Formats: sequence, C-alpha cells, structure tokens
Amino acid sequence: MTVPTSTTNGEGSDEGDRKAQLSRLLRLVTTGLEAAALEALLMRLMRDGRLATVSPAGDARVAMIAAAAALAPGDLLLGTARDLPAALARGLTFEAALQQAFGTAADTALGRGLPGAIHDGVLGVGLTDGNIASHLTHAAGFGHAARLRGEPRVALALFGGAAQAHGELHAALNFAALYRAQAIFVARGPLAGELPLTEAAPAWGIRAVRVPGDDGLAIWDAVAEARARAVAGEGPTVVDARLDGPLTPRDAQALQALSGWPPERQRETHDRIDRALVAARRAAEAAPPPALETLTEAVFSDRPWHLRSPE
Amino acid sequence: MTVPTSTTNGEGSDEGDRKAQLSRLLRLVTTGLEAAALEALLMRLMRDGRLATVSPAGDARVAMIAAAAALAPGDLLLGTARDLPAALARGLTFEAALQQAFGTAADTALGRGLPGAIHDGVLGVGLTDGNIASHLTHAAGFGHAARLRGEPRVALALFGGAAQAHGELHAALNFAALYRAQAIFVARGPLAGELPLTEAAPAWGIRAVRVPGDDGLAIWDAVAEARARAVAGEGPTVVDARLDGPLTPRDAQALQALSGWPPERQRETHDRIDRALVAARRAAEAAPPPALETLTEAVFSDRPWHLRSPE
Amino acid sequence: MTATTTTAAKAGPRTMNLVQAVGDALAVAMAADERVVLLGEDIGKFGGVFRATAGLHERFGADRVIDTPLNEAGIIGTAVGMALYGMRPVPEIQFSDFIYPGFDHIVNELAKYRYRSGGQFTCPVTIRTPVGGGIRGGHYHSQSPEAYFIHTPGLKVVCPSTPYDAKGLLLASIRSDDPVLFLEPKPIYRKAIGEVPAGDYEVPLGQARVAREGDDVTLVAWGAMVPVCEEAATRLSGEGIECAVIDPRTLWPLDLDAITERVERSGRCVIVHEAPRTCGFGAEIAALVQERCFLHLEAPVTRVTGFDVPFPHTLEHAYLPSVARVVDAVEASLRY
Amino acid sequence: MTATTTTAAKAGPRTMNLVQAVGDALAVAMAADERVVLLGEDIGKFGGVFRATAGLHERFGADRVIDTPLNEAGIIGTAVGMALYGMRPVPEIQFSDFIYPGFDHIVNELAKYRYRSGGQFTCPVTIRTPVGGGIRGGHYHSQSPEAYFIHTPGLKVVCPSTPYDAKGLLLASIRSDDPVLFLEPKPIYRKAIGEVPAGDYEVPLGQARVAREGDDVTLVAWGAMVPVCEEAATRLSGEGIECAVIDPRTLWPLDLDAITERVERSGRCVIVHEAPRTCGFGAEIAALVQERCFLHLEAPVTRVTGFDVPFPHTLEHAYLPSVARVVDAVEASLRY
Ligand SMILES: Cc1ncc(C[n+]2csc(CCOP(=O)(O)OP(=O)(O)O)c2C)c(N)n1
Ligand SMILES: Cc1ncc(C[n+]2csc(CCOP(=O)(O)OP(=O)(O)O)c2C)c(N)n1
Ligand SMILES: [Mg+2]
Ligand SMILES: [Mg+2]
Repeated sequence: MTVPTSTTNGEGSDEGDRKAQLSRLLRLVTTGLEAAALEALLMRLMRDGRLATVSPAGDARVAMIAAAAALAPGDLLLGTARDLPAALARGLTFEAALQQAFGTAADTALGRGLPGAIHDGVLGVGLTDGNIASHLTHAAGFGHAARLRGEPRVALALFGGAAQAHGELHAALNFAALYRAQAIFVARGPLAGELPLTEAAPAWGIRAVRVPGDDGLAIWDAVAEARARAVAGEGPTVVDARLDGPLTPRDAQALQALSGWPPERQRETHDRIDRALVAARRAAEAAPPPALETLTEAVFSDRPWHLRSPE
Repeated sequence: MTVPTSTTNGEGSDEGDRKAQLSRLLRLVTTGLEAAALEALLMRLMRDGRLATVSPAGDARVAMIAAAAALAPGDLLLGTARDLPAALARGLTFEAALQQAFGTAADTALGRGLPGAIHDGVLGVGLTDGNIASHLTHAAGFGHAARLRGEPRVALALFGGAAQAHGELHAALNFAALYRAQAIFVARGPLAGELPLTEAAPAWGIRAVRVPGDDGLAIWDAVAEARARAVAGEGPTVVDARLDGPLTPRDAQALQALSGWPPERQRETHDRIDRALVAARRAAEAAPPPALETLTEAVFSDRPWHLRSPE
Repeated sequence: MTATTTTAAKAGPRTMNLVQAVGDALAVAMAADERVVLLGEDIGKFGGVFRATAGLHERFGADRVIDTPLNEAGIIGTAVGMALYGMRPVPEIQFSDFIYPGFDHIVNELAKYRYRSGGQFTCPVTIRTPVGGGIRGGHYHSQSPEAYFIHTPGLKVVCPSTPYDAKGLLLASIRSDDPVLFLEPKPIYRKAIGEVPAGDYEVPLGQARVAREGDDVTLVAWGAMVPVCEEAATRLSGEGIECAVIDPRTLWPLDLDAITERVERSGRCVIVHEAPRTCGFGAEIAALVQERCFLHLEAPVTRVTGFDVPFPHTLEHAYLPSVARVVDAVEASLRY
Repeated sequence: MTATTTTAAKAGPRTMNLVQAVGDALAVAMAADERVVLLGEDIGKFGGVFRATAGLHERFGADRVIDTPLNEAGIIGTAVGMALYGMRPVPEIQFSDFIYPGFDHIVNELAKYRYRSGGQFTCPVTIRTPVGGGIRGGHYHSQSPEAYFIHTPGLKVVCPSTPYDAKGLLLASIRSDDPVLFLEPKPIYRKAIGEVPAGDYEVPLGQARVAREGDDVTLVAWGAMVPVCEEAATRLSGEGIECAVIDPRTLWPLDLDAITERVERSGRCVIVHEAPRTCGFGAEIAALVQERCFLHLEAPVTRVTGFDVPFPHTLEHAYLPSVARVVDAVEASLRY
C-alpha cells in the first residue's frame, strides 16, 4: 500500500481557483479566531469556577477546523470535548457552545456533558467527554453502514496521540479497512514520541497520509480527498495531521500573501467575535438549569416505572 | 527496526554440534508423536461424549513444541487449551494431561478447566480456555517484571491468527516493546489471510522474525535467540511461526537425513507412547471427581463466610 | 422435531426449538427491514457456533450477515456506529463470557448515547449472546452476566425461556429504539421446544409470563432455570404445595407487578438464578419484593443461585440450582 | 492542614486528607517491599491527576512508579502478568469510569486465576481507582462501579471513608494475596481529614467500622456517603432519633454481622449509595438483611441511592443522595 503525503495544496491557476482558495483561507482563519476566542473565554470561566473542566484545543485547532471544513451535510463528526473548534467549523453557534458549557436548559443535550462535549443531531456532531478512543470504532461502523446503504456520507473521527495506544484504534482501523468503511480518522495535537501513523498503518491495511498539523489548507485537501475516495468505495484513510514542532500560522500567512487581509477587516472580525461572544455568554448566564424532571428523561425511548422524577 | 528472518538453522560443523542437533531433532519428533497420539485419544474421547470440547493443535503442534523447547526452567509458558503440545514439551506427563482432561480430583487445577487448559505451577504452564488473547498482555507484564527484577526469566505466549485482530495484541506488543519486557510472542497455526507479523510489527516498535511453521529447529533457534536477547535487555520479539501452506515434516526428514532413525527405534517409540497413554487413561478413568467441598475452595487465600460448602 | 422451511412456514405455526426460533426471528426481521444487519464471529458462512444464523448468509448475503474479526470491542463499537447511521444492527457475541472486551462500549457508549445527547442520538442495537451453564463449558462458556447489564442504566435486558417468547421478544427487541441485551439460554437452546407462529409477531418488552399459577409460594426464574422451577413445582404439587412460576422474560425493566401480585397472595417468594448469588438480579428482586410486600410476607424472600465462585467445570452441577435445591428452598420457606 | 514530610513523619501521627493517606500508604508499602510497583496513566513525573502518587516517582524511580500508555486493558493485563511473576503491582485507573476497557482482565483473568489454577497461581493485584460524583465530572468522571466487582467472585472490594482507614486498608490490600479493587471516594479526597499514624499499620479486610451507634435506625453507607449519613444522623439526633452509621469499609466480603447485630436492635435499616439503585450493592445488603433479620424488622429495608440514569452533569446534586433524602428515608422507616 502506498502512503503518499498530501501535496495537493491548491495549485489552481485561474482566477476562480484563486477566489476559492481565498474564501477557504478566510474560513479557516476566521473560524480559528472564533475558536481561539471561545476557548479563551471558556478557560477564563473555568478558572473562575464558573464551569467544569474545559479541554483546550490549543494549536490542534487548525487541524480540527480544516478537517471538519472538508465534510458535507449528512456526514458525522466525532471527537472528544477537546475538538470543540471542529463543531464551530460545522456551524455550531457561540450561543449553543455556551449553553452547552454552562449546561443550561437551552442546551440541546439537556446539560449533560462537560464543556465542549457537544452533541448536535442537526449538525451531525458528537464529541465525548468519556473514553478518548471509543468513537474511532463508532466511525468505522457508521462508515461501514454508509457503504452498505450506498450513500455518499462519511464519518470523521478526530483523536489525539494517546488514543494511538488504545485497543480501540486497533479495532477501528482494522474493521474500517476490512469493510471499506466510509470513514476518515484524523490525528491532531502534538506528535509526542508516537510513531507517525503512516508508518504504523500497514498493520491495519489502511491508507494513511501525513500532513503538517499547521497547514489547514493541506489538511482540508487531504480530508477532502479521503472523503472522495471513501465515497467512491476506495476505503478509509488515516490522516496524521499532528504537529511535530511549534506552529507556524501558515494559513494566515497564505491569506496575507494572497489578498493582503487588510487590518480594518481583521479588526472588524475581532469585534464581531467579541460582540457575539458577549451576547452568547449573556444568554447562557440568563438561562435556567434543566428542569428537575429531565433527570430521568431520555434514558429510554419510553419511561418505565422505575424512572420516576426526583421530587 | 530490522526484521530479519531467522536462518540460523544449526549449521554446526563438528561432531558435538551434530550430536546436539540430533538430540534436539529427536526431542522435537518424539514430542510431536506424543502430542499427536494424545490429541487423537482426546478427540476420540470427546466424540464418544466422555470429554468436554477438545481444541486440537493439528499441524501447529510443531511450532508449539519447538517454542516451548527453547524455554528454561523458571520461564512461564502461556497459551490456550489448543497449546497442549507445548505443555508436553515442558514436561507435562500423559497422566497429568488426562487427569486434567477428565477433570478429576488428581488434576492439579481441581478439575476446573476444559481439556488442554493446563495450569501447572511447577512446570510454569498456564493455558486458558477463555479469551484467546488476554495472556499476551500477561506475558508482557511477566516479562516486564523479570526485567525490573533483573532475573534471567522470560514469558512466552503462544497465539493463533484470530488473536491478531484483538485489542490485547495491540496492548501487549506495545507495552512489551516500551518496557523491554523479557517476553516472546509466538504466532502458530495457519496463516489465513492475516498480515505476517513481520510486516505489522513496526506499529508497535517490536522486533519480529518469521520462521516456517513446519521447521521446528528453526523455530527453536528463533525462540532461543529471542530469549537470549530478551534476557540481555534487548527487548521482546514476535516470532511468526505460522504455516502458509501444507506442512512438510521437515524435522522428521532432517532426523532421517542425519541419522537414519531406524524403523525399530521408531516402533519402540510408538509402542512406548501407546502403553503410556493406555496407563494414563486408566489412571484418569479410575480417579474420582474433585470432592464437593472443593467447589468453594481456592476462590481467595482465605475462606470468607459467604463461601460455604455445597451440601 | 421437524422444522419446515421458512417459505413454507407462512402456512401456520411450526414446532421448533429455541435456537431455531431465534433464527426464525432474525430472518423475519431482516426480510421486513433492510436496516437490520447481523455481525459477529463465524456467524456468516459457518452459521454460528450454535447455528442460530444458519442459512441467513446464503439468503441475505455477506453485507447483511457480516463475519467479523475476533474483536468484541470492534463488534459492539461498530454496531453503535451503524446504529448512529440509522441501521438496526444485531451483533452476536459468541459466548456471553466473551462480552467483556466490549463492556466499555456497552456500559459507557451504547447505554449512554441517548442520555448524553439529550435524546438526539439513539442506538437501537440488539446484542444477542448465549448465557448459562451445565453444558460442560467451564469458566468461559457458561456464565450468566445479566446483573452487570441490569445495573447499567440505559439498557434493556431480555432472556426468553420458550421458543415462542424467543422469537417474539427478539423481534420486539430489534424494533425497539433502545439498546437491548438479548440473553439466550443456551442450555435449553435445543431442549426448549414448542409451537412458534409463522411470520411476524412481537412479544412486548416489560411483560412477565406466568408459567404456572399457585398460591403457596411464588417462584421467580428466567432462562434455563424456568424448566427447573417448573419441574420443582410439579414435584411439589404432588405433595399438595402449589407454586406460581413467574418468568419475567424482560429482566429489566422488570414486570414487578406480576410478581408482587402473587407474593401478596402467597406471602412467600423464592428467586432462582444461575449467576453467582452476591449482587445478582435475585438480590434486586428480593429487595423490591420486601419493599413492596413487606406486610404480606410470611418468610424472608430467599434465593437459590449459583455459588460465589467462578463457574466450575467438573462440579458444574453442584454449582447450578437443581430441582432438589428449589424444592428444599420452597419447603424451607413454608416451614419458616 | 499541615502535612509534614515522610521522613519527619516517623515521629508520630499526622493530620492529613484521604488522598494524602493513600500516598502515604503507597510510600510505606513500597519502602517495605520491593515487589510493590505502581503503574498507570500520568502517575509518574506528573504525580497523578489527583496527586495520589506525588513524590513517589522521585523517591522510587521510573521502574517502580511506571507511566503507562493510555490503555486500561494493558495496564490491568500487565499487572496480572507482573503478579504471576511474584510482584505486587498496584495499578491506578485514573477514573473508575475508564476501568471498563480493562473489565475483561478484571472479571475473567484477575478474579479467576487462582480458582482456575486450583490455587497454583495467585494474582495479588490491588487496583486503585477514584469513584464518586458531585465534583462536576459528568458521566465519565463520577461513576460508582462497586456492584460490578462485588458480583464477580474472586475479587475483594474496599472503599474507605477516612484517611486512617484509607492508609490501613490500602496497606492490607497490597499485602493480601487476593486481588483487591480499592475504590477511593474522590469527592472526599480532600474533605476527609484526620489523624493518620506514621509508618506501618493495617486495617484488616472484612471488618466494618461503626461510625456512630444508635438504636432507632441502622444506616449503612460507604465512601462519600458516610459523611452524608453522619450529618443526617446528627440532624436526626436533634429530633431525638438515634441512628447507627455502619461503614463496611470492605464492601466484599461484607462484615454482615456488624449490620445485622444492629438491625436486630433497631428493626429498621436504610442503605445509602451513590450508584444507580437497580442491582446496586444496596440490593444485596437489603436481601441479606431481610434474610437474616426477618423477624426483627419493623419496616422494609429501604435504599437511598442514585437514580437509574447515567450520571448527569448539571443535575448531579439532584441525582446524588443528600442529607435531606436520608433524613426523609429514616423518618419514613420510623413511620412505617
Ligand atoms: C479510555 C480513557 N482513559 C483515560 C481517560 C482520561 N483522559 C482524558 S484526556 C487524557 C489524555 C489524552 O491524551 P491526548 O493524547 O492528549 O489526547 P487528546 O486529549 O489530545 O485527545 C486522559 C488520560 C479517558 N478520557 N479515556
Ligand atoms: C475473546 C474471545 N472471543 C471469542 C472466543 C471463542 N473462540 C474460541 S477459539 C476461536 C477462534 C480462534 O481462532 P484461531 O485463529 O484459530 O486461534 P486459535 O484457536 O488457533 O488459537 C473463538 C472465536 C474466545 N475464546 N475468546
Ligand atoms: Mg496530548
Ligand atoms: Mg485458526
């Protein structure tokens, strides 16, 4: 099996391509700013004792956002609470993020997860605050089902370096490859001594590509290609988008080089983000906690006798 | 990491070497005959409804015996009930094997395992009738402990192709390599579409060698070398001794070529085996089942109030 | 028994054994709903070690009767993923003794996905797995793990004891939008024989079956312990002692009323199960019955169970509840 | 509180919290016996997420305080192998919520190795893991899994509620030749403060602690529910109702006599635990108490427990037993 490194870094030659490139870079960079601002706010609220444990994405947010950006509606994004930036890239609003973080009655998941553990059935996002690797197997199964049903949907699972050691990874990559699951596995975060997955992948017979963790456009392209292949029945891909050194803000640099993102536009963006965050925070702080009787709701599709409400 | 294939097939040039070679071949071949005869008897008894499920070793017995032959006293041999031939190679008697298979009062494990699931604390043998891969992790831990204690002991775990898919393998090889555990993992049985472990091994950073599954002497050498390396602090080894085609009786052929194992000696051996098996079977059939009160014994080191005897 | 073919079956009820009824239910479910897929070790071409899926691979193909690698976490984990897609996967775990490598997926993912997402994601997975001993299976082919799953909020747990119930409950389980642990009593896979309607029907989850009425003592048992209790009841009836035998069928959520109604009349309750006694499901039933029927009880609720030891091999029949042990317990309750 | 250093400690008892007592026990055990090794995620240089192993890596080195990859099956499975070698490994599972990937090793290997080998192989492994909620941990950092382990023959299960017991029981557990699940009540890791003797001592396994005597109602609780019951008892005492509070400390094998002796006097028993009610350890205690004390009971044995739902986040304090709920249950028992 060949394990090429992605190099399709958008070499389009005409004006249309340039525009597309520009809009993609703009999306990556602005979503990155939104995610960074949200993370800073959540961390502040956690330190003030207002929120439970927050898992910051840090520099991994570049990969999270770019990977999610390559998905289509109907795809499923899985990850851990740390992957909140990917949910933003799929359309999660600041307000939804803050209602979830505060666990209010307005949270679509009824205030049941730690900050960042977004579950959104409409956007197709499931981020867990539990086992850091179980969702890899879920992605394999979702992608297997998609192939069986012959539908152009994929599952994408984000994961960190520690998950590489877990038995779940062994199961997920093996099952996914065996059944040509329409699944994509994206490693993000620091490469802290683990073997790059391009080198480990032969064990599972899965296609693997490696992309610099700070090159959002390259990650987007690699995931888009993986998606196209998966949907075409060519099987799953592991994209190793981990950073093995300090981050270079490549997307921002590319944006500058391409368009000269003017400072006033930048300022506008920052202002818009700040205002939106303030409003979102206000809404979440004003929202009540979930009603007591929700404690015993949504355990099952029905409500058997033993699930009375607390008084 | 280099993954050489073992070629040290005993090229000794002087008479001493020839003698050693001969005695090793004789041991492999006669233990093979013993194991085959025992297996045939157990299978017959199972078909007659006299025994519970027997897991036959079949052609994998060559690798089981050769691997076990390379161990030293104090080492621990782990495997599944299928690996019974390896226990014979470590010194298990026919009688002990039959007492165990019949689950009598004379079984050292109190009649608690399925046929072949030998547990012998003196010989250092633990063969499970349960999860076909859990003992891989145990071997990693035993070998880790040996290194920590600075003692020249190893654990050897035999396993089949199906275990390659299990999360236990991922954990065991990863932990073993990381801690330079004094452990050896030997794959035996048919290679039925799985990737040879020499090709998969980089995922775990473990040394791997591949040896033909019907070349007992080569397997013995490969395990002996793995043992020497492990004890020298050079880490664990996976020996892939699976058969990827029909078996050639290489050891018997080599024995013939070297010495011309005379037919009368062969007949003697067969007769000795038959007589020993008959006697062992008689002893086991004459033995009573374990006493009723043993049902609640050896659950703990003590016997708490809730573990009364059955009436 | 003579089992007719599936197509001929449309004609009327057939006599079959419990494992055939399981296979029949799977065929009906798969024919009715494309989203139903089976997955497990050796369930395809080979038809499963107990032949529960025999013929289904030929009929429905390798994409719907999926042979998997030996990896229970992978089997259950991918089933969760398939369910998130909208399928109705029915994984088989070859022996319930080997379900534990997938335990994390069951208790932390399958059981919690609906709750943790506030009802947005559901996991209609039905895990089929054989339970029970007395078949010379030793530690690892004999266990009865129901209590682990009953203790886990978010799971429904089913265990039939007749072919009729096996088929009807399995169809109801597969169609339920909740995760179900469907525990099949393998000691009576072939011994339990009965009439099974052709085609489609469901036995609703959460309703007990009264295998026998009787006002002296109320026996509660499931799976392979039901025929043991029935035999004990027959024997006791010869001595003029009439026992009710309640088979909850759905272990959780339990049809508690079916039990308490009868205990209110009998004042005596004996629970029988194969699993080790301590923290077994018998403890929960005992706790509930004494909470609800306290003023009616003439004797403590007692339990006839497996011992608190790993499942043995040679001594398995000393371990398992027997007719004699059930009879003794009933008599002890009456003497109290 | 001011905790003196380990060497200075030789002088006399120190005031410390529960997690410090755990660390103290580990240091004592490791100093006394070279075979004791610790392993787990982030327990080495980092000292563990709750700081239980803080300072031990520096003192005993990386070979005895072993940082592992994130793989609970690997952690517990290799601990079993180390024990087979003759070591006394003490694995830490960072949160008991993450113990399930290692569940197969616990229930099928660790618990059964002695039995299946007829006593030839033993596994003196002590698995330390934090349990309990109310610390804003959500589904996966709050669970109380004791019932799963109590139901598994071959395991001893311990859960201290004071620093003194934490140290003494952990030392006894590590030296026991049996596998022990050592459940540490993390909600009171820092809140439970008390005097702890310097150096070596053991609290024997299998003996309850009577936290309070009282003849009106017998309360049974462990871990973080002990202080809840003590507070309820204090409040009730103000109304003239005297409750005993029994802390089994070793959950299994249970010191049943300590409970039944008092229930024979009080006729009333209320069990309090964090885990979901159904098939929780409370069910077993209720079943045992009504079996043993039937003629003494004035009211049903009742339970104040978590709800049968996955552990929630925002509503965790509605889920958990509170002083008010315990008081209500005691009063209901007295009114019965
Ligand atoms: C199975 C499991 N074990 C332990 C934990 C506790 N835990 C949460 S995050 C973490 C470290 C994760 O490592 P990393 O490689 O940084 O992954 P990331 O957090 O970036 O996803 C640990 C041990 C967990 N969530 N799941
Ligand atoms: C974890 C686990 N799952 C399922 C089983 C049931 N089982 C016993 S043997 C077997 C097949 C084993 O495959 P193979 O590759 O032939 O290994 P071998 O029997 O040669 O060791 C299965 C599925 C088991 N023992 N352990
Ligand atoms: Mg990390
Ligand atoms: Mg095989």
